[in-house]
Amino acid sequence: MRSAIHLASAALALAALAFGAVPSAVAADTPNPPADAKAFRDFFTQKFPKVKLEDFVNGPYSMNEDLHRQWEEKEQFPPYEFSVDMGKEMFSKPFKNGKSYADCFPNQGIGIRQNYPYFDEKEGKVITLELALNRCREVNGEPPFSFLKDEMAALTAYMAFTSRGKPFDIKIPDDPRALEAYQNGKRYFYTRRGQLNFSCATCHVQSPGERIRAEVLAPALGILNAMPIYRSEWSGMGTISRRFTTCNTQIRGVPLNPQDDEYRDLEYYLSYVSNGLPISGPGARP
Amino acid sequence: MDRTDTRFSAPRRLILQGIGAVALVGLGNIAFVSSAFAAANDKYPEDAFKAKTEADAIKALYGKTAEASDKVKLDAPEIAENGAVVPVSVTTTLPDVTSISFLVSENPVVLVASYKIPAGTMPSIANRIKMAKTSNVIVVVEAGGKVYSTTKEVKVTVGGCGG
Amino acid sequence: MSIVRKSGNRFSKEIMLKNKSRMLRASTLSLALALLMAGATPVLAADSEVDFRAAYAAAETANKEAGLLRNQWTVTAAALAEARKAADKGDFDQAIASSKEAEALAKASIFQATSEKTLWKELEIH
Amino acid sequence: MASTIRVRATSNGDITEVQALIQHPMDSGFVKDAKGEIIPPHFIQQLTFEYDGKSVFVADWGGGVSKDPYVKFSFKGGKKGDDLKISWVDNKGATDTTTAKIQ
Repeated sequence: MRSAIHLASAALALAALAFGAVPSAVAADTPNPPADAKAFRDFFTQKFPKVKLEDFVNGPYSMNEDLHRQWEEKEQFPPYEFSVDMGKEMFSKPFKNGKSYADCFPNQGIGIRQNYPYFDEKEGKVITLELALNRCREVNGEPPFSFLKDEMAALTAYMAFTSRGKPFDIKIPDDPRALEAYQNGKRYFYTRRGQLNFSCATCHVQSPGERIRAEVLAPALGILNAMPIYRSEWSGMGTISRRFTTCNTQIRGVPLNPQDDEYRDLEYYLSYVSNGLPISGPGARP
Repeated sequence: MDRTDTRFSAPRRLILQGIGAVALVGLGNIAFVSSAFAAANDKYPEDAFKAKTEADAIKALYGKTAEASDKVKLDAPEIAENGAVVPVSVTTTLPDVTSISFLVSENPVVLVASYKIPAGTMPSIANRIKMAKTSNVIVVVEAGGKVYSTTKEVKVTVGGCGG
Repeated sequence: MSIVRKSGNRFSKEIMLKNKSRMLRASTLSLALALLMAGATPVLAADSEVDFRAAYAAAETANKEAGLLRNQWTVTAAALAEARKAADKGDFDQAIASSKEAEALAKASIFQATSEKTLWKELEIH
Repeated sequence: MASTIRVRATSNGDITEVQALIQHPMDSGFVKDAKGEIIPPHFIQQLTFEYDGKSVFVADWGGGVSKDPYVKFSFKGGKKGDDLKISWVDNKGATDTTTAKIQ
């Protein structure tokens, strides 16, 4: 344990000092999602005027020319092809009880990814695509998959593929619990955590386009549109759950369980503020 | 990627050649199964894939040393997005190309890929290779009985902010 | 002023240096001092197992509280494991030191969670 | 199980461009798994493409080729509707073969 105690608290103290108060406008107390979404989009379009709005979904590849060329090279025959085919095959194979995923989703699960996550007013919580898929399995007497990769990545890859080009269309119903879930997701997004004391915003709002060692940071606008992703780093597929939990670990924060409320709300917030941007999943990433 | 010596502990092999405890025996060099679809002279270049330096690999492949040539165009990134998947491609205007090979000087096994180009096939290849760390990527072209090469450094570092 | 950190992460330096220009708030200053104080608890010289048990228990409770705040650090768990390993080998000096470290890290993560309840707004896009 | 070989072969009349993506771990034998044990070498050693009974391209690969390997090349000849035969063998002796139609 090389990191001595003064090190940790010193780093923390200095981080707190450095983030001195910015004379920011008084944030309205009741959250105003439409205004947030507009401010969110304007922040990134003004920060990167040369990037077309729909290109933000390409993450680091919209930030760096050398990376963009490597991406185009991979997109000719992308490594996630196998995952999409596997997902398509799983969609066509019925469960033991004869039903299949198509029976659990509107429009047989085709071309609907852009509507997820949605707020379920009966349950009073956010339902993500990954959660809905595992619930569909459990309702039909099948064991749930890991939320992180392999089968779950294949299913979400296929569903995303069938929605390519459709703009994110996340709704916040007139229900105080929905507003609270949205606000909870926003709070998580901006809250600094882990010994490195980073929040999602530290990297994806303050420093998109900059490098963190070898990787160029993606802008937060449209950051979920390409999910699930085949990352060279993982040399395999990963879902939104895998990305959230590995991000936590990288900044030395203990990740929560995949699909815990915080992550569901975070996905709700991030998808909502990217409304209007096209689904581009599944994606390839460094 | 951690690098250690390979130990010969692989599961039972189809055909085991009586090979001494060569350090890199882990490369699984079973006697190449001469099955129908492999033409006679397309034998897998075992020794070249055991070479420790690019000079040895090139000698094992072509029996000659390579001379630099600007007629061999190597397209590789400045900074690899990730060492596991580095898209590199080559094209050349040299006539009568018979073979093209890709080498990475800092990889544990320097030779990465070697292609045989029969007559009528264009001397231009794209592929995705692994790089252990920042290194020179060398592409070698055998044309008209002579061997040419070009080199480009590709930077590779670990991503993410730290475990 | 170079930022001392476990991994020489040039990226965080850029952020810190880029933000230094921002105006400090008096409340942030007092908060920083309080924090440094908490980190400097003297290391007891006693090396008996009893002291280790006490130190380890304190670290675990603090880390559990951080868990309730949904904000544990991976390094806390690592320090606890280190302490357990040292204790198993009978090296109670090291075991106590690692337990103390784990406790301080846990406390820092608790402090982070509580202070972030208000600080998160600073980065919010308006 | 679907073939491990995905091929796109397109002819523009006199030249056929071929792209192949193959599902294979391509373990080099130099990487450790989560438990710290070395993952034994397991990679495609030779990949051949045959058109009209003749070999048009032969790839000899080592462990340094990326997982789910990709290769692109082109050759003179080949018409729409003709067959292109692709097969590989790996260091464990496993093989797979497929035949693709030139588009």
